[in-house]
Amino acid sequence: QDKLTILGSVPSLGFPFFVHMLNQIKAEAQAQGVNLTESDGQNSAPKQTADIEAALVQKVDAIVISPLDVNALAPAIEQAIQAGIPVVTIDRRVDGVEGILAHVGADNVKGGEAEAQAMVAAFPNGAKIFHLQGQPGAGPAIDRNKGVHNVLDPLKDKYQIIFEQTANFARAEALSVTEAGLAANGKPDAIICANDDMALGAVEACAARNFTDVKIYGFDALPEALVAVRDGKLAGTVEQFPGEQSRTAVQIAVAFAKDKTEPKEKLVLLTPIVIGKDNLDKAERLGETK
Amino acid sequence: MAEDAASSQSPALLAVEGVTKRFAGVTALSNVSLEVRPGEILGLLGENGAGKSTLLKILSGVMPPSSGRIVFDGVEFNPHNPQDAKRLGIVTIYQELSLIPTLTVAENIFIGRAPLGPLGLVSWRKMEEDSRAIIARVGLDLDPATPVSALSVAEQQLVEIARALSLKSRLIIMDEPTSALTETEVQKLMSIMDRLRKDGVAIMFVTHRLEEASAICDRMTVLRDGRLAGHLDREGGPIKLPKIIEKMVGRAASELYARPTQRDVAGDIRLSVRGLRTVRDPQAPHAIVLEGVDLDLKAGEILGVAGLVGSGRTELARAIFGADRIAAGTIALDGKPIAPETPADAIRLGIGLVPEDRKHQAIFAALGILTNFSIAALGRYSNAAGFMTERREREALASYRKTLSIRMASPEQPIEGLSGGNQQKVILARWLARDPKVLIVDEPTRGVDVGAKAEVHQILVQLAARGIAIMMISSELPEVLAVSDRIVTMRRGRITGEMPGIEATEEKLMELMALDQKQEAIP
Amino acid sequence: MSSTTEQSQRGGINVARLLMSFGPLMFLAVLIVVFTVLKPSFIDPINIFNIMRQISITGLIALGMTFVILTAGIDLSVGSLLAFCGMVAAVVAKGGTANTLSLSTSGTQGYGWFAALLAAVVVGALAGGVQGFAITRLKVPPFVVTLGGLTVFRGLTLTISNGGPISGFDASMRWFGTGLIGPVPVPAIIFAAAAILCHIVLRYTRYGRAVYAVGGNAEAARLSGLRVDRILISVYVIVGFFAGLAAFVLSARLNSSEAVAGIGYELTVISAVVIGGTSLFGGIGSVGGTVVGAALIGVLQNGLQFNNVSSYTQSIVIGLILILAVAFDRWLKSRVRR
Amino acid sequence: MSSTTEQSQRGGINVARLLMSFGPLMFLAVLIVVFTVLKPSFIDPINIFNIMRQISITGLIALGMTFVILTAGIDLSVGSLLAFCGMVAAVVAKGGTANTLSLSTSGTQGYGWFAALLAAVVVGALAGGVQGFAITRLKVPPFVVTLGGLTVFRGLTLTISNGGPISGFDASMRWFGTGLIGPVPVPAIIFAAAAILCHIVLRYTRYGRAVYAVGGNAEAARLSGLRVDRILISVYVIVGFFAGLAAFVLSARLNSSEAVAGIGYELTVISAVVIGGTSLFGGIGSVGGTVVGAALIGVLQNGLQFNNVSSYTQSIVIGLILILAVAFDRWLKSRVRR
Ligand SMILES: Nc1ncnc2c1ncn2[C@@H]1O[C@H](COP(=O)(O)OP(=O)(O)OP(=O)(O)O)[C@@H](O)[C@H]1O
Ligand SMILES: Nc1ncnc2c1ncn2[C@@H]1O[C@H](COP(=O)(O)OP(=O)(O)OP(=O)(O)O)[C@@H](O)[C@H]1O
Ligand SMILES: [Mg+2]
Ligand SMILES: [Mg+2]
Repeated sequence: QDKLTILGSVPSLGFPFFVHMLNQIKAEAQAQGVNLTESDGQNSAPKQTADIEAALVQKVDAIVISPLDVNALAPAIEQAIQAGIPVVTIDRRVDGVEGILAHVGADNVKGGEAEAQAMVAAFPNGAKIFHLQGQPGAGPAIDRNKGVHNVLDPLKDKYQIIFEQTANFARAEALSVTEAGLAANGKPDAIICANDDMALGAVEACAARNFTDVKIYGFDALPEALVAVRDGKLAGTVEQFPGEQSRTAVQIAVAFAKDKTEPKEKLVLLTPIVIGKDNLDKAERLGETK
Repeated sequence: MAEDAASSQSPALLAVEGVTKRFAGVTALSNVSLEVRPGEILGLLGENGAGKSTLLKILSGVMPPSSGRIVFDGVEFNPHNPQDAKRLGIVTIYQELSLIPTLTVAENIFIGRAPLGPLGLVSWRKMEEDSRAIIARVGLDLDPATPVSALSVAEQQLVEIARALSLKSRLIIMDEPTSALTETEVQKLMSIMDRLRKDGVAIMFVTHRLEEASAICDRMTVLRDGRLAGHLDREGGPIKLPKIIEKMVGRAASELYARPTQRDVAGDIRLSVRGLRTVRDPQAPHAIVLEGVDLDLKAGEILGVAGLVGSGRTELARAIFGADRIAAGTIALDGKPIAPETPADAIRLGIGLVPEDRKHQAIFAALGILTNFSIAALGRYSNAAGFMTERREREALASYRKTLSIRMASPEQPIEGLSGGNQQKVILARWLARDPKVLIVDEPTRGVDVGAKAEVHQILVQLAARGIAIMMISSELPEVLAVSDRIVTMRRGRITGEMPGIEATEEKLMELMALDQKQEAIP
Repeated sequence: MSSTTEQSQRGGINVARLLMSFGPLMFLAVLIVVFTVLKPSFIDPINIFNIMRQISITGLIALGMTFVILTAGIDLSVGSLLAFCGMVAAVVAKGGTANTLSLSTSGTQGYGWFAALLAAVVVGALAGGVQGFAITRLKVPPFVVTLGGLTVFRGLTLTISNGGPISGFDASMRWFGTGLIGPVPVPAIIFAAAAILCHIVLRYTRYGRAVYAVGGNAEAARLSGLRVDRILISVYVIVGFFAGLAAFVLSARLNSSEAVAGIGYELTVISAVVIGGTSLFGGIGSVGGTVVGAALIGVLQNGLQFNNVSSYTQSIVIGLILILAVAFDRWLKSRVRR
Repeated sequence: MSSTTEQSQRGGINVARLLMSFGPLMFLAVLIVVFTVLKPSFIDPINIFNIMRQISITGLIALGMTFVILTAGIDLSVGSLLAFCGMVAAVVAKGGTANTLSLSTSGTQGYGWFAALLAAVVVGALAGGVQGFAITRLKVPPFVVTLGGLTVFRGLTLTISNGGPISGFDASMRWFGTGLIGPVPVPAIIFAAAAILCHIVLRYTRYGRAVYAVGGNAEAARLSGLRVDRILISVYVIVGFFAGLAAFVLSARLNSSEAVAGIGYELTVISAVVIGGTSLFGGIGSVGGTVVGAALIGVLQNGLQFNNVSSYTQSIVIGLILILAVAFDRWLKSRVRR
């Protein structure tokens, strides 16, 4: 009867990254002994907004959300706060809304910067680079792209992006886009990808041409990517600790909902790191690989 | 049961026993019985909506009867689909043509039974060669690789007949096979039917052209309002028309095709066409184009246009109406030159056209009768703000329903539920509602029963009396002779002759229509 | 016309008969009952208004799509066009492409909500007109033209905004997305008003008759003197107009115009229309049906979410129910008619 | 039938006339020339084979879709069905849903490529058959049934795999995606063989002609004694089969079956068919046209990427060229006498 209920909302369960995030929210909710209402934004801001509205009608006790778009979800989050429901955001930070209980995140721009810096470190003498971007217009795609360019644009002379295309976060598209890039430009030194799926697609394209020494960087540190890093197929992947973010967020939300415990920090920022062969043990999901 | 059943010489091939068919609200057939014997032609007659097509559809497996029994060749027969009927040798020519417009003539003829070459693959060459021979039997000479959508209605009807004749059959069911045909083709079909009869094939034949029926049928079964009205036998000579009509309508027959009393034909020239030529459509290269037509149409006159299939009559009508592109020539209305580029232009100028292909060019099958009726006169039944004034619209329809005696359930009923003749009357009403200066009617009584046909003729005469200039295209010469004040004949996109209606006879017209073409001997 | 229309034609409205004669409506009623039994708070006015607000965006476009599909056409570009018009509205409202991100009510350099609304609907209508022109004059099938439009408008949207969103509108504009009149959300009122208007146009005007006729038989319509090309162009203008209006409402609701807005909407919108009984082959259908179709989809989504059904299972259930709702309708019709 | 077919009917193939008579083909030729001039390496065999490999997946489904659209039907479920079949193939190939994640060539517990292939195509064909059954027996329009299928199959796929991919197949299976026969990629060979087979079936068998007849006028086809329902069901079985085959090839090529595979493929596939001249109203079209349509889309995408055109501009250009290619075809047809 008195069991609390929280809403856990992620942008899209079509992506393994968010499946993991929701799974972690679920696990932590169970550990904390609260009910969880799940929400899948289905890659649509109106859908995620609608889910929040439905949760408000049901009077959930707290909301843990990874917003699909920080601007578009702001009104819904505002509405929740006005209804007196504590909101904790994960992963992407919503600016300009007063009264968000806490934010737990690792900035995608920072992640993109880390990814590019790892590449720079691997090629101190400069490199020819392919860059595979995410879905045009999508929040993470914009931020990660920004991070990569923040690092590489000042180093234009040494690090040239000779081929830059979107592959919509999809493996099959990454494969054909990379194929086209390889045919047009020959072998690059490195390929920077805005997520692991695209990186794994690029791996297949390079393998088909026997370009096994191209350094390919992914993003999200999915188990499959970790295996590829271990096997030397990927040079690295960016770890943003989505599991830790999720669990921390749930802890903060539940603590407040139970007895108004204010979080120690309003802003918990985890620094994204690039997982390579040497620091595989830092990866959150290494346990899921066999 | 039939009163003359005792006179049967041979056992019946097909016996229909007490068949009833109900649709929602309508009983289309009620306890109908009849027999067909091998080697005979049975005419099935009745007014529009009498239930003829319904009966034939039941026999062909298109729909099941509500009750009753059918016996074919001594065995009870319950077809579930057209294929079941086909397998027993029952071949049907449907009233609403059942060709597939996107396929070629050859493929339509060989649908489901294309000749196979080596490897079991379809042999297109053989299919086209064979179909050329098959359509030649009905007097059609065109490239079998032509898609059916490029054929005129008459040609489609011939293709359909040819296909039916090429199938192995014991019973051929023909639902108004001649409605779009002219004399020559009809003669050819009759002789083929005659030969089939001699070969022992049974034929059921539906037509609204009673002369035809009288000439060829051995016996007739007449339906009235879904009930059996009686059977007629050819005792020695052909069955007389008045006898048929009496059975059909249930009262003594008034004279058919009574020539309207000679009227004063107003003198002013309404429509004047000079040197009209049309553009050849690349999509239909074999279509006839007009080769320079000169024509005058006076106010208050009915001008009959006669011609063989493919003579260009329809082209002429469409060109005047702005439906086809004109290459050269002038058209003047009341002395002022006009150049309608679209039907909308022509309509605004006061020209109306009842097209020949009702199904594809005139009706909105799924829409209600009311919408079908008022569509060409939306301006009349709407106010300045663009809202329909439905009450006036309904009143107008109700009055035409009465004057044209349209049989329908309600103004909302989809028009596809009406019998063909009644659909035609709705289309006529559509144009009457516009009160045009010039009305072109292309095959106005195609599929219309005798009674209604006479009504349509009366309507045309009344319209002419009101000063409307009427151009009537018809493949039925008796009809042309009956109502026209003046008749022109066409052939190959040209006018080949003209004469006053009183002087015209079928022979004279035939001669002009066929002009340089030798009258082919009936095979 | 679908049975809903036929009923209303008869004058008296018999609720039971109406329900019985139109499968999707009956399904809608059953769903509402089931969801309410499962969780009584489902019929809280707040939730009902939520649902109304949720269906209003795709619902508005579905109204326009009804016109298009009645002419046997289709418009796949609506989702992209929504994003495009939304971006145009944002640029006008904010007076530039800069994403100031401020959620405050400032926005002094912009041209205000009215200019933004006007820009959205005019651009939408124009874009629709251009597509209609390509369909009638270049004789390219609607499917191809609007599929081209789908990618072109998305590309233009991304180009305008350089990929990012444009956010932060002033309160007067936001009212159109988040405001209430009495207890009723403004988007729901806009949708209801638009639906009534469309119903009247289709059912009681000359123009509406012409739309049905063109869809029923284009050749017969031409030979009856209708300007078929103009009518065809007009329906694409109408759906474009509604895409623009929906874009304005959506931007106001989310306080943001996104370049990725409306992805996949074409299918949701077309489903609402088709589930509502409008035939993809033209000539048959009604606005009432479309509203029911949109409501059915909205209630299903909300109700399943409300009961915390897992997202994967939701997909399966929604797909099956949509098919069943239409199958049931066919069954009802085949029983009543024949 | 499109002109390509008609040409072959006459026997002799006159390249110039063929080009002149079919707009999309001419556009394809022009595009290849333009891209080659811009960057001569565009016609390196390596790139040509890339393109062939790329179009083979959607191309295979487009072959099946040609059958469906010829009957005036549509199948929106193909993208989801592809993901579903791919997941089934992966489960069979790996002997379970456990995501072993290894990208290596091990995979000893599985049932091998043949069982995986068989499972994919059988499941695809069955799923298609079920949809065909709903279309013919429940009388639900294909659009609704397959839209339901679109969400149902996606939900099932996500449920099977819990959202994640299943990766790592053995070399014998991967050969179907990455192998070469001589210099030619295996997927391209599979696609070519399937296209030839489909062409022969549609053009030279009674079954194929019956498909055209049903699409040309279903009622007339029924009156002519064809088993319309069976033919309709069969085309959905065929497109399902091809979705399964494409799923197998895609999984082999990516070394992974993903739950998110094939999103939005329905539009790409239908575009290929429609750009290839097949009418959405049925009865008109050809396999040759579909192959050209698929190639046109593939060449456009590859060529623009090859020249590193920005993705925003790509969208705009692709949309416009597709419309123009078809507009040009209409113009040719209206001008040239057949
Ligand atoms: N599918 C149907 N649904 C409802 N009523 C129908 C249907 N088909 C026919 N009818 C009705 O059944 C009656 C008989 O129609 P039928 O087509 O058999 O007449 P017909 O004798 O062939 O007339 P015509 O000479 O005009 O072709 C008509 O009243 C018609 O309205
Ligand atoms: N829509 C069309 N498309 C292509 N060809 C057509 C079309 N309509 C008619 N034709 C062709 O044009 C020729 C003339 O047909 P038209 O209909 O003008 O002649 P008609 O004298 O009215 O004869 P009928 O109507 O009895 O066939 C015919 O050979 C026919 O094949
Ligand atoms: Mg009849
Ligand atoms: Mg004619």
